[in-house]
Amino acid sequence: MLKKYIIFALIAILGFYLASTFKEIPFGANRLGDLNDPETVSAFYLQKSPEDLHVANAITAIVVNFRGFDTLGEVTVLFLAVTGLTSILYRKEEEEDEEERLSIPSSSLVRTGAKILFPLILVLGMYVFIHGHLTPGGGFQGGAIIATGFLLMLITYKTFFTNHNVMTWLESIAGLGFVIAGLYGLIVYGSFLQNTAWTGNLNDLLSGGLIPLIYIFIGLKVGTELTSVLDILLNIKPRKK
Amino acid sequence: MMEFSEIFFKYKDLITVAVYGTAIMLIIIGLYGVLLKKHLVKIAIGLTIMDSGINLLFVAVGYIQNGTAPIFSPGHEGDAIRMVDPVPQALVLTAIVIGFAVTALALSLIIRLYKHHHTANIDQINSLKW
Amino acid sequence: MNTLTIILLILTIGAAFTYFINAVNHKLTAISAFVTITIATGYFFGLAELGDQFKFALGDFSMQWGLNAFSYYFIYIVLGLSWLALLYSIAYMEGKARLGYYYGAFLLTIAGMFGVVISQDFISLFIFWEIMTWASFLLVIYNYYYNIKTEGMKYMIFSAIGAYAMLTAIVFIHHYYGTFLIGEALSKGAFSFNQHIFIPIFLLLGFGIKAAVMPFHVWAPGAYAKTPMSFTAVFSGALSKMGIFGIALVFSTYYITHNAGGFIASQILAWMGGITAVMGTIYALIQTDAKRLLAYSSVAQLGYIVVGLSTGTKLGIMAALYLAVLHAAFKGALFMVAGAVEKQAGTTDMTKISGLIKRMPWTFLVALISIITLAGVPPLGGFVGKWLIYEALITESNNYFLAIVIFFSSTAAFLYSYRFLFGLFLGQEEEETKDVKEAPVTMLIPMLMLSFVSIITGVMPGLVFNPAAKAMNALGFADTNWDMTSLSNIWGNTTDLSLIGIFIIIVFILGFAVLTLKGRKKTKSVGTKDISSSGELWKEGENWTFQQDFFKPFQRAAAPLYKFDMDKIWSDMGNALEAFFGFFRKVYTGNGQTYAIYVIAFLAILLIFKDYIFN
Amino acid sequence: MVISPVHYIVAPLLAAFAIALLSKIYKNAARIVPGIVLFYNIVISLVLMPQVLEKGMISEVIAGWEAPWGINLVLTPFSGFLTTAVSVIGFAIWLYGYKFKVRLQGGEVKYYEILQMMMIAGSLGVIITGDLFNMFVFIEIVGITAYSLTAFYRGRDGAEASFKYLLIGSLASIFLLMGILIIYTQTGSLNMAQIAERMPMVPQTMKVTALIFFLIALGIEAEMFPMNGWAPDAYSQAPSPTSAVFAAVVSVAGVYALIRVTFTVFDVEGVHQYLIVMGFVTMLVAEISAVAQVNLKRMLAYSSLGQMGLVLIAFGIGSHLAVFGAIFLMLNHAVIKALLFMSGSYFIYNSDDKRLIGLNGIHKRLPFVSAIFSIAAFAIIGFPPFSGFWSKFYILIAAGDENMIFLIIGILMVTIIELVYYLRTVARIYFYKDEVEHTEHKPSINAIVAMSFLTLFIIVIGIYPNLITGYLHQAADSLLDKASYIQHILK
Repeated sequence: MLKKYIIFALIAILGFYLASTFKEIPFGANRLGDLNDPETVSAFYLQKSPEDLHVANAITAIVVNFRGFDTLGEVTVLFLAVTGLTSILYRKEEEEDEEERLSIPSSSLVRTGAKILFPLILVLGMYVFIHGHLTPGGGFQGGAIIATGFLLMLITYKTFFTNHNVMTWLESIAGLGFVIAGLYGLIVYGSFLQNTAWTGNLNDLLSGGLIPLIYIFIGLKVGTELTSVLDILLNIKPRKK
Repeated sequence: MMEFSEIFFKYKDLITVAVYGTAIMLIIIGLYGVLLKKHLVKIAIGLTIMDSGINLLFVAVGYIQNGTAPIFSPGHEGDAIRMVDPVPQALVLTAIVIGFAVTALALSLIIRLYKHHHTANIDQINSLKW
Repeated sequence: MNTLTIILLILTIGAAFTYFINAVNHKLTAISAFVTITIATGYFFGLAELGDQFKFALGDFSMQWGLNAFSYYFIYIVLGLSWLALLYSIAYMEGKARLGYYYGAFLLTIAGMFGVVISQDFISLFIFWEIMTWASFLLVIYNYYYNIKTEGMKYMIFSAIGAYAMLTAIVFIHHYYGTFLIGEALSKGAFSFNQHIFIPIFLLLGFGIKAAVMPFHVWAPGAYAKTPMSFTAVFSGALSKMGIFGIALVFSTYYITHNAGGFIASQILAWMGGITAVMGTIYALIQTDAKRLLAYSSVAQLGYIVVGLSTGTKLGIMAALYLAVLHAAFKGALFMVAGAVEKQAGTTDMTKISGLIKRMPWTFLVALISIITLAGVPPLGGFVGKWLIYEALITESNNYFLAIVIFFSSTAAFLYSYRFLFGLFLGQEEEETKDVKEAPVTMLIPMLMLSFVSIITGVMPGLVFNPAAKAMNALGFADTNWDMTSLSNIWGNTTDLSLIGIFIIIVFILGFAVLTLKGRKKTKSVGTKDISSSGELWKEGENWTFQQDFFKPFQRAAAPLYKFDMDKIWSDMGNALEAFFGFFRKVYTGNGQTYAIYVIAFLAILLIFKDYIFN
Repeated sequence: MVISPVHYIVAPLLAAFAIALLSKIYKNAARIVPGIVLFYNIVISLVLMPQVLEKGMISEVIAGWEAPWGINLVLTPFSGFLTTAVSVIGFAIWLYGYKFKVRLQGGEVKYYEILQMMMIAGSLGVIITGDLFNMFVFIEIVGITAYSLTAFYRGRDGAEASFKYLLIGSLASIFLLMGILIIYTQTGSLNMAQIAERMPMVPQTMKVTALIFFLIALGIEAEMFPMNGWAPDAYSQAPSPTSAVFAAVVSVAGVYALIRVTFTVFDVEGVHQYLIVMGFVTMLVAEISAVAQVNLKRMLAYSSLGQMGLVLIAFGIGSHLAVFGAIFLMLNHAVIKALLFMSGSYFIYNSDDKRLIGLNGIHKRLPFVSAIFSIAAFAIIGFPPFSGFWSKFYILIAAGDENMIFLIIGILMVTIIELVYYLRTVARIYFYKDEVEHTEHKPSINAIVAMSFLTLFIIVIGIYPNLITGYLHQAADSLLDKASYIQHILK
């Protein structure tokens, strides 16, 4: 039991030092500085995203453009997670000792509801990522919504299987689309992921140059990847090749 | 009715403690799960909680008193001065997704481990040592 | 291209070529090796000149190889002995397995030794030192192919300790004196004891281990005895001389700067050498295996040389250098004798064979001459060396007690010399060795040539003194006195060695002739098992030869000395360390959670002490 | 299209997304495409290195936003040198592993190759990025691929090792985020150069706290002592080419991240002493643990930890010569340890047993691989004339210049421990009798080519180190010259 107390002590020490550190960081203080002559990145982004990129949602501007490289990495992480999951849970065809995915069948109420909700959820998700540069939300959020739609179907219907072929194609094309959009910037303007010169008007649907396009790719990619993860974890079955 | 800014001003210390405290508590609770719980899934949950704590901390740090979301909605193009710091939010977006990926991998590994060891107690899964 | 580089290239390429040609044809291997060493030796003595230098840069360090009189002196030993040993190997190794491995490693060892001697900067010295060590390691484990744990491991660990001690010293020489060149470091006084005492101490540790000085001699007997005898000749004769080379370099040059603090160091070294000499001798006495006997004797002889060096006087160092050559000659010859006996009779266990004099007369002759040299009996060369050492100890260092110790060791050396000679060659003939034949000519020639060195130095030590004096000049001891055929001491007495030699030889021949003629008829040969058993019944298989318990009384008398077993101390230390390691690695418990706790604990520690660690 | 540093990342990404499609058309695409990509990495390095050496530094911005604002990729002589080394070794490992997974089913090869390639790409990203958060993302890419690859084999222990790795790795990422957060609140920037520039203005307690979080997080990646429990398990359970990548690429990236952060970003006193002490403890504990191992790969893993400890010591000494030696050792360790894992893998493959006993007398069956393993073992101990000697020698000289006699003695004593167990292993290969009959798996020609290439490197550099010392000097200079790094990036 000594171990337990030692661990409590360790956690307490950590908590104490975290608290004393964050005590020095005033909550809610303005750290942006002068927005017209930016010193911090945030101020710069807030200044540039409506002016240069014509993107209303500054976070979208950051995620897709200013720090688009991070996002590319993050999408890659998702992609790799799916790849890794598949390889970890991969089983040879012969060792089939399949349990049923769900022992209790869902009620007809749920089934009908799911059927109705599913397309709506998909549409909502698409709406969220298509309008990512205008309203709160974006590719990740939209993708996550789409994935919940699939999750709903997967847990409602025992027989619902996602088509892996389509998933792979979507995954790959979305990923490739993102990279190629980046390469377009590299080739045309000399900098990877650089936005097009034509960026439209602020708050138009067709604004922000490549940003909405990339966000759509991200949305598709996240949606399919999350669905794949759920699918793999839900039915640990050999993937059909 | 008091304005939010007034409330904020009045209870500034309390709010600070509440927000940071919640985040730090989340980290600590998560750490408790990671270090003391024996069940693999609980450890994974602990990791997720820690992740949430740090994400909350990120967002909290970006907050600006009386701020709005960093979106230039029509008619409020000049509001940049009131907007909260968008960078931590963007970073958190990335961090969340990465956390998701790690959690998914952790769960899949737990499935594998459970199949091989027929237990999810971390103390019994130590065939690799020294 | 420089002569020295070419020789190194010849040796290394020859080594590789020899290794690979073995795959083509076993018979070519030995020839290839011999041709290589012949070319290298010929090339060296033909074309290399004193003062040859080769400078280049590796990394950020300038390196320098060169030939001065001091290194030339050691190259005599290295190349000469190696040439003879490889000639000897042709017949000795015939029909054995892994010839390519053997000859390749042999040539590489020679290249390493050559490189050590010609290095004029510490980096190349270290590099060649390592090459030499590793190549010789390969040869040490040659015979005990499937059991390197014992001897090979011991040799390697001690060598590594020595090499790394040397490396430490080298690093600090660079730090304090800003140079890697040996000459420059010397002129700045890098080796003197009053500046940075650990530099010479670490260097001594490095060289001393190779020279098998007492507390670190543990590797030597096993390694010497278990190596193929053809290589042991070089191992004991030349390779261990690299330690002597280094000690001479460090110590003699230290004495040029003459400072008071060195006295203690010199005393310590002298006593280390003295104790080595005594203990080596005492352990040699109780060996029943001729090879081990010679191995311990080799340790003891190196002790003498160290004593000579430790005096730091002209005479002492001269004696040491002289003994270095002579030791190479007689110990090389003796190991070759042991090898010949092993090859012809199948064993060197002295309790198993005896009376080989009739079967192997030439080998016996070599053994006799070498033993006489070893024991330091006039008129052969050993006498000169011992004389010089006593004289150096008594007249110049006033170290009377050490002289007595050395004298004791020297006397005891008679005992084991006698045992070696008697055990293998004299006494009754064994049944088992009836059909043993004399060793092949190619084995006899090198042995005889080495014996000739022993003989000629006894009569004309000047042959060795001449280059030795030049070598000492190179070290900074100007005007060393020497004479071709005579020894002189400070009281003005001069002894003409050639006269003594001739006289003794005449007496010897006459006495031999008289004894032989007189006793010819009366002797009667009986087998070793055919001895009176004093009323006890002799059982089949029981070994009652003279060789059994040969020096038992002495052994009993010196029993306390035998209790002091350095071997055991070292192995206990090793076991303790291993147990400790086994305990310590349990920090990796295998539990992921524990590792996480480590991380958090470490984080907590850092946070608590952050002001102290990161001020 | 002009070659620029971003190609290091984009090419593998493009390939990774495309492989899934291509392998539907052509089965072997999954094997070949990574090779092309890794080879292209070498081309990038060869094109960029001269420019880096000429200009002193290349900084590329992403999305057209100049350095402090956008993410930027930086190739200094230091990082350029490492990327070159990583590219070459990565390609060699791919070549080695080209036929490695033949016996697995077709589907798995795809995952394996993608993950392996992305692990290398992620490590390259860690090395070339100039942005703290971007570094975090790349570390996570490396992490995810590494967890997956560690658990790649179906056996029971792979998942265990992977889970431990994941547990500790997640802690690392959390602490890394914490450090980034603290730094962000204090400086308002994520760009390393700008943070470095503003660091003097940061309050001391904040600075130190952030540094501690970075030290823990990156210490986990760099395999520092109390945080490296995962490493031996992961190294020993991963497929052998992956172990080679762990040792040669991932650990290099980890150490690079640690050094970049502690040297360039922070300006805290005492971190050098910390590195020396912890490096030495790491080295000592690792080598002590390695002595009694019965599993070859586990032994090699501990040895790897030990070498990393020495690298950290050398960086901790901090003089020009020490940093030089440290970079040299990183290079050597990458090459040699990759080689050891490559050849060791064939031993394991041939002995049906991961334990050392399986090595007895194996040289009769695998003469070439045995020779390579022995050379690599000698090289890593630091036996002249192999390249390992020079790096160790430089480090010792640097330590000597700082008058650290006990450190030198300590390093050399640990080296003796190292010598003992490597010698034992080599002795097993050559001098032990082999009792059992085995089936033979001769190395394939591509593996032989890859291994020969790396062996040649060890020998050539060992005999003539001047071939690379020029680059190394520039690399060491560039790492220590913080002012010009800041100035160059911020213009």
